[in-house]
Amino acid sequence: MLQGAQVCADAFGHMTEDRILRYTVGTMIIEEQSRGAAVDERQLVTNDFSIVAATVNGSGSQSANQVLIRAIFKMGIPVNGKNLFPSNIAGLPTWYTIRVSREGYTARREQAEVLVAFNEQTAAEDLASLPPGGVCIHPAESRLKRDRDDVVYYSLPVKEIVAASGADPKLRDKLASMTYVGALAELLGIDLGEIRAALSYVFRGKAKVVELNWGVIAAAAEYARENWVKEDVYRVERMERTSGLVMIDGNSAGALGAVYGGVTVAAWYPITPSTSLIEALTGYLSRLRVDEDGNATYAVIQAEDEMAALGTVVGAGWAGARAMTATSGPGISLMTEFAGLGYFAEVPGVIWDVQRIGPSTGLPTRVSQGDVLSVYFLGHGDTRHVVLLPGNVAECFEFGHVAFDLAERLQTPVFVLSDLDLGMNLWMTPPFEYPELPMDRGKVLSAEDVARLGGFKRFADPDGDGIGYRTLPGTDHPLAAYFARGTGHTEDAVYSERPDDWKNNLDRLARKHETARMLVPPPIVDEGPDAQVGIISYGSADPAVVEARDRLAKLGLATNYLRVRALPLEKTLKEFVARHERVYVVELNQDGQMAQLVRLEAPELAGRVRSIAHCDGLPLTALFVAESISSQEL
Amino acid sequence: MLQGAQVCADAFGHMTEDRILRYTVGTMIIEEQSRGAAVDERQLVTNDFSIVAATVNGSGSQSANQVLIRAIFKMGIPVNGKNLFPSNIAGLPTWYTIRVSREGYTARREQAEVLVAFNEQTAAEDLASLPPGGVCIHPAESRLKRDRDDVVYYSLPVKEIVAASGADPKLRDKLASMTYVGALAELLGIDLGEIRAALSYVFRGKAKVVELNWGVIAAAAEYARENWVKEDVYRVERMERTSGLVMIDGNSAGALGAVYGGVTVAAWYPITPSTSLIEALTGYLSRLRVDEDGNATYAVIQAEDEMAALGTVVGAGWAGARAMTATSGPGISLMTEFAGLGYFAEVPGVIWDVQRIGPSTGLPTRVSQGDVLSVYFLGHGDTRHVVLLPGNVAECFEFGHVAFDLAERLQTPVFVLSDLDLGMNLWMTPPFEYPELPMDRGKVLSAEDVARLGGFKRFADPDGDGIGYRTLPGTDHPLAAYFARGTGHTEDAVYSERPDDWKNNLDRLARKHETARMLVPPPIVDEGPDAQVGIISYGSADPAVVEARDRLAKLGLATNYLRVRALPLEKTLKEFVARHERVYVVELNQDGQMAQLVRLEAPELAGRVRSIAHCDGLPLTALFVAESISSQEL
Amino acid sequence: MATAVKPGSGSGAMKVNLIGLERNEYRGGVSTLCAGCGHDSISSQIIAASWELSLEPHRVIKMSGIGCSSKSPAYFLGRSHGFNSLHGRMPAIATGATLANRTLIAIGVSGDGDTGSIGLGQFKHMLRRNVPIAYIIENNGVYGLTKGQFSATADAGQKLRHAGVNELPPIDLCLEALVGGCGFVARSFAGDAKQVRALLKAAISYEGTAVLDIISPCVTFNNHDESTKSYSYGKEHEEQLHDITFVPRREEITVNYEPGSVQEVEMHDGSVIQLRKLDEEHDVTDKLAALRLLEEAQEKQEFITGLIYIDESRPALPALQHLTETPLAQLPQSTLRPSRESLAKIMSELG
Amino acid sequence: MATAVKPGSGSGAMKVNLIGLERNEYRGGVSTLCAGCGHDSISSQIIAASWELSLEPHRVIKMSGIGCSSKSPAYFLGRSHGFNSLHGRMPAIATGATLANRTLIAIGVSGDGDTGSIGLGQFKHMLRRNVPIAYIIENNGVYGLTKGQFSATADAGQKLRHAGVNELPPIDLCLEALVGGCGFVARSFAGDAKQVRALLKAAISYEGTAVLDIISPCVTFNNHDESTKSYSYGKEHEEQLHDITFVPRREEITVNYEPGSVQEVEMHDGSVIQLRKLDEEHDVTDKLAALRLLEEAQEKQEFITGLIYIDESRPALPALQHLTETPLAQLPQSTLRPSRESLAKIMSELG
Ligand SMILES: Cc1ncc(C[n+]2csc(CCOP(=O)(O)OP(=O)(O)O)c2C)c(N)n1
Ligand SMILES: Cc1ncc(C[n+]2csc(CCOP(=O)(O)OP(=O)(O)O)c2C)c(N)n1
Ligand code: SF4
Ligand code: SF4
Ligand SMILES: [Mg+2]
Ligand SMILES: [Mg+2]
Repeated sequence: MLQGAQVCADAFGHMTEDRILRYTVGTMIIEEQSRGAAVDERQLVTNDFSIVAATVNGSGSQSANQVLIRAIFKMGIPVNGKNLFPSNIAGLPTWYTIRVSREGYTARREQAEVLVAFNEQTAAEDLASLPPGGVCIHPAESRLKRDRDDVVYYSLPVKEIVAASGADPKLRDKLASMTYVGALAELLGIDLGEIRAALSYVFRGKAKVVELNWGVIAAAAEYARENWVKEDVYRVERMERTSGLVMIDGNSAGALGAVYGGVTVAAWYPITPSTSLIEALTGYLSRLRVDEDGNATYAVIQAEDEMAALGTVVGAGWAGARAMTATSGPGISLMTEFAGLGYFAEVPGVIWDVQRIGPSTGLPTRVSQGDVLSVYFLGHGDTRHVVLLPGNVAECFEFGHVAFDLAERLQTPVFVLSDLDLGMNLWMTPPFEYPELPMDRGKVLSAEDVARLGGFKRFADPDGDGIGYRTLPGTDHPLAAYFARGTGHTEDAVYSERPDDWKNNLDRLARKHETARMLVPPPIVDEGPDAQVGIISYGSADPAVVEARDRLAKLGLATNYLRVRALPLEKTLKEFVARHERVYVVELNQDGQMAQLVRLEAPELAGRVRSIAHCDGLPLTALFVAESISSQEL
Repeated sequence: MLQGAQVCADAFGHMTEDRILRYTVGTMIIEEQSRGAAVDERQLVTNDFSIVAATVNGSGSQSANQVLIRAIFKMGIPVNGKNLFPSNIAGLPTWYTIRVSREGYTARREQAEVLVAFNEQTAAEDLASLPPGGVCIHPAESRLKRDRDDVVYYSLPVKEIVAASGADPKLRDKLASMTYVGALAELLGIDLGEIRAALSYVFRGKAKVVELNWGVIAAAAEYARENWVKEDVYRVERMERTSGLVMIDGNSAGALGAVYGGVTVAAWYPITPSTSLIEALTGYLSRLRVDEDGNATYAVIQAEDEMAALGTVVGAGWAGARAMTATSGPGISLMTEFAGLGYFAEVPGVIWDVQRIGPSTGLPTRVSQGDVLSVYFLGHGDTRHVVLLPGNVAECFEFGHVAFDLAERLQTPVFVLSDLDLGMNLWMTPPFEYPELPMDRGKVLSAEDVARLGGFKRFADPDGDGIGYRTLPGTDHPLAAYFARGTGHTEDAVYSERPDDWKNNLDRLARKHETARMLVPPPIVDEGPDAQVGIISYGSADPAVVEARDRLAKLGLATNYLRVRALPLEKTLKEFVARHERVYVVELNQDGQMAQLVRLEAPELAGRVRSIAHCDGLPLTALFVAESISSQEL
Repeated sequence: MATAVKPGSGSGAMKVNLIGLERNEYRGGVSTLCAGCGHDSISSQIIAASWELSLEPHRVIKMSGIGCSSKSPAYFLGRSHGFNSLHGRMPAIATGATLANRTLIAIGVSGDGDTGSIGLGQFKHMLRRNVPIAYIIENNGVYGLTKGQFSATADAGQKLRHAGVNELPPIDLCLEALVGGCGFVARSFAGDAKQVRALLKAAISYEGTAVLDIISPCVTFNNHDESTKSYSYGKEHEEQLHDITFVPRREEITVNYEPGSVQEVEMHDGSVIQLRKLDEEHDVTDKLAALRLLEEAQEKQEFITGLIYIDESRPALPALQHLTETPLAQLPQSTLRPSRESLAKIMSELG
Repeated sequence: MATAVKPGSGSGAMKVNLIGLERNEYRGGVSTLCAGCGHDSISSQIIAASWELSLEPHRVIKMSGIGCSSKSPAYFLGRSHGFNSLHGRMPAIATGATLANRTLIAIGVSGDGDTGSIGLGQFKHMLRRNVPIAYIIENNGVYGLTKGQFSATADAGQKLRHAGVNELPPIDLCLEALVGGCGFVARSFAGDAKQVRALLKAAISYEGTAVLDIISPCVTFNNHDESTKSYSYGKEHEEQLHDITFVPRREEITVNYEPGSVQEVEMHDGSVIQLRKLDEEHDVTDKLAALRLLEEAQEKQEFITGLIYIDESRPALPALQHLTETPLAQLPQSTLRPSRESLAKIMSELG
């Protein structure tokens, strides 16, 4: 079953082709044009275009964008927002893109048709990147040169409108963004009622703020209504394709998952783009997990660094808590030693890696799936971890709680690899499903168990699954205690340098890895009868693949698709590779990291595996994926 | 050309078969027997057996073992010592094995024939592991049960002999070990003159100590001469096969290499088994690199941890020093973040990883080649490092200086992966060759260069090899400075979030990785005309492979051999794989890490690659390698 | 001492403590440290103190980093859970464990390298959080396990066989603790069993982080007479601030000193620390005085032992976090997983 | 001030310093920090101080960790080499760089999170080694770049919008420096340009590690009036210990205070720090007094600024390491690679 964002595309049926892919053979450049622009200037484009709001960060445009996206969403039109923001606090360019897609596609597109050119600094470049027939809304006071004549311009007297609102001059900068909300609503046909509702939603409980902003929005709408003549082709129209859905970002979803997974200890160190996961977690916990006496049934600790964060998780996991942390690349690097300890001392814990682009500090606000290899092998010596790969916000929630079950069942750190796109952007999703299974607390012996068994061997393998039984500190039986350590040990957890003890232990850990293979969420496969070509992908690359498959189908290339949802890889994947002549592994990094793991998993078939990897800080587009495959297949 | 230890085997010509490999089909167990013991109790075994001295650590047996090994070496007989010691300071079992091999083999053997049972604690088990016909020398005061009747026992009145020396009671424990030196010399025919010379060598400049010890050795030898009847078959006999060779451990060799490579800054944190590398370095530097005024032309800094150690190296490398550190697994894990910074900010530096067994703290005094994957991919994001893999002590020296040339040429951290066996044990080697090439300081612009060029772009690629030009802090020109950073940047080293800047930079780094492929030491290939089967190995696994190939040849299986000496892998390797139906990658770790990299390097041929990986803390044996291959081939 | 006599059957009476355990039952595995190592004496005192305090072994967790010192938790309290973690990282483990189960009694053993070098950052931040733990530093001025390098507490100018001369000033971990906001700072000497034991009992009974820096000679690498971390130096130079007695809550104070000659500190659980003054006047509740004491001792190279500072006003971490009384690790699913309705509500808010 | 007038050609005379550079030539890139951020004021003062000291830009290295503060080296001294390194790890970079080239003048900029949280261990060990650097902490009590979490210097009980209430006591980085053996400890306020500049000049001229903790308001996340790290609080509460003037070596002392009213500290290079006493008596060479001062200020929540402690007796790291005068990075191969004969000798010893 396909989930989350994908569900939308499915529910909306097949896309109708309204784009022309034109290949310039030789250079392999694909140009994409609106049929509207290319074929007939007057033909309307409904519910299938993108808006980009180019603003300055720290200027309050976030609320404006939230209002817009929510209003469109509430009109029943599938929508996705992507925020391209700088790694600084205020004053630098930010682009917020809203994709409106009646087909339910949520991937990034190369171009947006409607530009809100509210950032003087980047306006010229932003204008240049509009497609022919595109729209440029700019403040009247802008010095932007209208040097393209294939674009429709609308000028908005932002300062005037804001001044007319009578707002405190200090607030005027923040209000300026609301003018484009009103203007766009008018221009594109976004229901002002929904705008108003969305405004109340965004500024929940702040009636005064709502009123003030509403005044500006309404005035801007009125200005547009009275002064602009619609010369462009873009519009929205109410649909019924979002009903029952909700919108949420992956970090909040993951946090909610952790809450319903019964997290008790979270230790973390701030780092973009994972910070909002813990901030959401703290918010939900304080709302949902305070007992009758006002005491917390959880602890969230801001550690002094990521080493301490994971160390706290390991300590808490050892002592029986469901413990987690969230971080991003640099933090993962710092966690390396503790990850190895958790693995070898067999302590449960959950580590979210909301990936940003690296190597090194890289770009804190740009996306990548670049930590796959480093996380899978995190730690010196022979270490391999269990890694979950949510592909949408519903899975962020689901894996948010499942990760704890796996960690406690397998007695090992479980990593969840999300990324900035999935984690920090707003996605449509069916409401999350309440976990139906009880929590799996794994093989924990109580004092009574120990008494009954007359003792236990912590690192033995009585069940043949590589997993021993553990006790928790505090278990009241003279034989309950064992000594946890990162050094070589016997089944009894006693230090040992004997070759056989070492080998037995590592062989058991290898068996445990095999057990993990069976327990982790299996891939999701979508196969048709005719396809010769397979696509493998994962995580936030999914929307681009889903859309690209439709495009390729239109071009006559049927494809099958396997979405990996966890490491270690397993036999479904191997069989999928075996069934296809050529398999494309699509991912958002430089080195084709998942392609490497697929090759390692199926060495006899490694020759069939082709890597489509791209990474420049932006989410993948369907166009790129489709072109990369079709150029090899068609 | 094969180097180092291998040279010995070559120089000594082909081995004459005097072992019987007997396969118990079904269980695949190989038994190995001395022909002497199996065929004729009286037939002497000359220069082809092993001695194991089982003692208690901290008891001073190290000097005794040094004396023995050196005396045999000076008799012209190839020899290798391996110390199996516990991770504690005193009081636990230690086994020192001396392999005497007229063929020049230096790999570990499963069994030693001559046991010095000087550790009461382990004596019974040690005795049990002797082959039939083996020898057991034990103190007269030992309570060891002589419960095997296929072993020759000799009893030595250790306490008496030591007491008779008249030594200070405090020193008696230390002297006890010398009794087995004397006794063994007498029993096996080790020249007492060479023993005495070796003693003076080991206790250089301490005439009194030499005398005291010599008294004990001589007394023990006399005791043996007068009281023992030789009933065993093992003996040594002078040869001419070590002349011109020297003995050294890999850590000292690496340190010497660094000294002759012009190291100026070394920062480190103590960790077994890398500590002795830095201690040797400090020793050599203080001897060779102090200027006329008594000032140091180097700095060695004991850092507070491994992060600081590598950070200091990165800082020093940035400022133009040849900087290095040495560590082992846990330290490597802690260096992850700085490794990524060095890679991405393109700062030269050399990192020795003297590998011990992991995951986690693992066993500090046991060997492994388990850090191959983690070091190659060290760092989050898309990071791949240059890694050198010395296979013998001569290469430890050579790579010790070459690593700096590569690091400065490639402007990147270069890792050297040695291990405990190579690093801490004594190996025969031809004397090291003085570096003939001048140091390669890489692309560094002087103030004059900058003036002539009218500026420069730090991260441009004018030469197409992916390597830009750098300046050093302190360069006296207004345009000389640039701003180093771990964040995304333009060619001018200015912070940039632009997708094209990111992509260009990463693509250039990929080109640089290709350049590295051409520059690193190529594999060493030994190929014959008939072999269908290839073997790939590296590092300290080499001696076992060399010996195993001879064994396999005797059994009728010709093999070709490629010894990898660096990552990234390159085309020689790919071609080697292509030329063979089956390729066995032999290594000392759990997960077959090099086999994985070989598969990734040649995905079309990945099906041919078979992994022979074993890891229990002990060095590989030829028997294991030969058996693993022959069981699949014969 | 809180002991009772267990009716022996034949071979004589065995002493048991208030919870009926013999001293033996607080033993651990056989030590693999060098004969005479200071760390082993401290282990003995931990055994003694735990027995005398009648600690329930299953409630104790013993934690450590890496080093000879950090091995020692394997050698005491064999019936307690233990974690020999990573070099310098025990504070994080302790933080997590005591949050997961606030009823546990945490005993940490670290070395001077473990705490003062690689672990200094975690040490300071543990103090800041007031993690509930008796944090024992077995301070020998060297790295024992890696064979004799200088640690951060080695004296400036000191010589060691392999390591040469130490050019750097020592870090005073008590001073660091004090400045770091620690409410229990003490120093002792492994050769002074009685004082070590009394301080251990007080430290274990303290609610937040109690730092106990014990000079613990390394007989193999740093026990020559000139070393301030040697037995001989310690024996000759130790200056006790006071004669210390720890009286557990459940006991009556039996030794009564003449008025004015003793400072009594009552702890949160009703236990009392009695400090009988020796030469110097030192008020253990005066932070500035403690600072001065340590700073001056450092300058004059004096070896002062005893309780240096105590303050019980700061709540320990579980209280700071407003944790519920039941250990988090023991909360049932019904508490941990909010209701189905709550999720529905959140979902509807998002729709 | 060490300035001269450059013969202008037309548009008027431009001031140049002793090495003939205009102030402009000490500028860096355009700041991307928030308008009004305290860090930008400090950058301006670094520019001014460097110009006034006539620093040769090519000899300066500017280093930082990660944070808003750590970005700022890009905004001053554009003609100097810089390294924006890793979060909390600038000390290691500085250690390596100053060993590689002992003639470089190192200026480090860090944040309170960078130094006090993740970097505390490296910070303390840098002090211990006395790495030659002017180490500036731009202290705003929050994590600016990650948007407003508490740092380790945030006041206990402080409230922030997202982060809630801080329950932990602040780390006083001056106190940490002092206890850590630092020989130059000063505190200032970004709003007090004159004092910042004078202290910067002294810090840059100091031979070892000079710690300058500057309260530098974060206008976006921590500038409300109740915050002790805000402009308003700083302006109202700043208590200067003295009026400080830095007189570079090459200049004559011009301002002469009446005897007794001023403490003069001569630095190793002949520069002089003049401290004109204000209300309180504070002897900047008295470590115990400095300790007391800081400890009391912390207790009373006083905001004391100025030079707190200075001691020039400890040699800086390159001297401790007995380094040769020529920068290691500039030694020729003939020095770096010992002779062929020396290797032959070693080899023969091993044979
Ligand atoms: C990350 C890491 N670095 C280095 C080591 C090696 N190591 C083990 S113990 C030790 C020093 C221990 O010194 P100390 O804490 O003083 O303990 P002691 O042995 O003196 O009791 C070191 C450096 C390690 N285990 N892990
Ligand atoms: C290893 C690592 N962890 C976390 C981060 C994220 N991070 C960037 S800046 C920062 C805090 C900066 O705070 P501070 O040093 O006080 O500087 P300010 O921004 O307040 O000037 C953090 C946590 C990082 N870059 N690297
Ligand atoms: S080396 Fe030193 S610290 Fe380690 S066990 Fe021996 S005496 Fe103790
Ligand atoms: S967020 Fe704060 S610290 Fe960062 S630039 Fe803005 S004002 Fe300065
Ligand atoms: Mg120590
Ligand atoms: Mg800050």
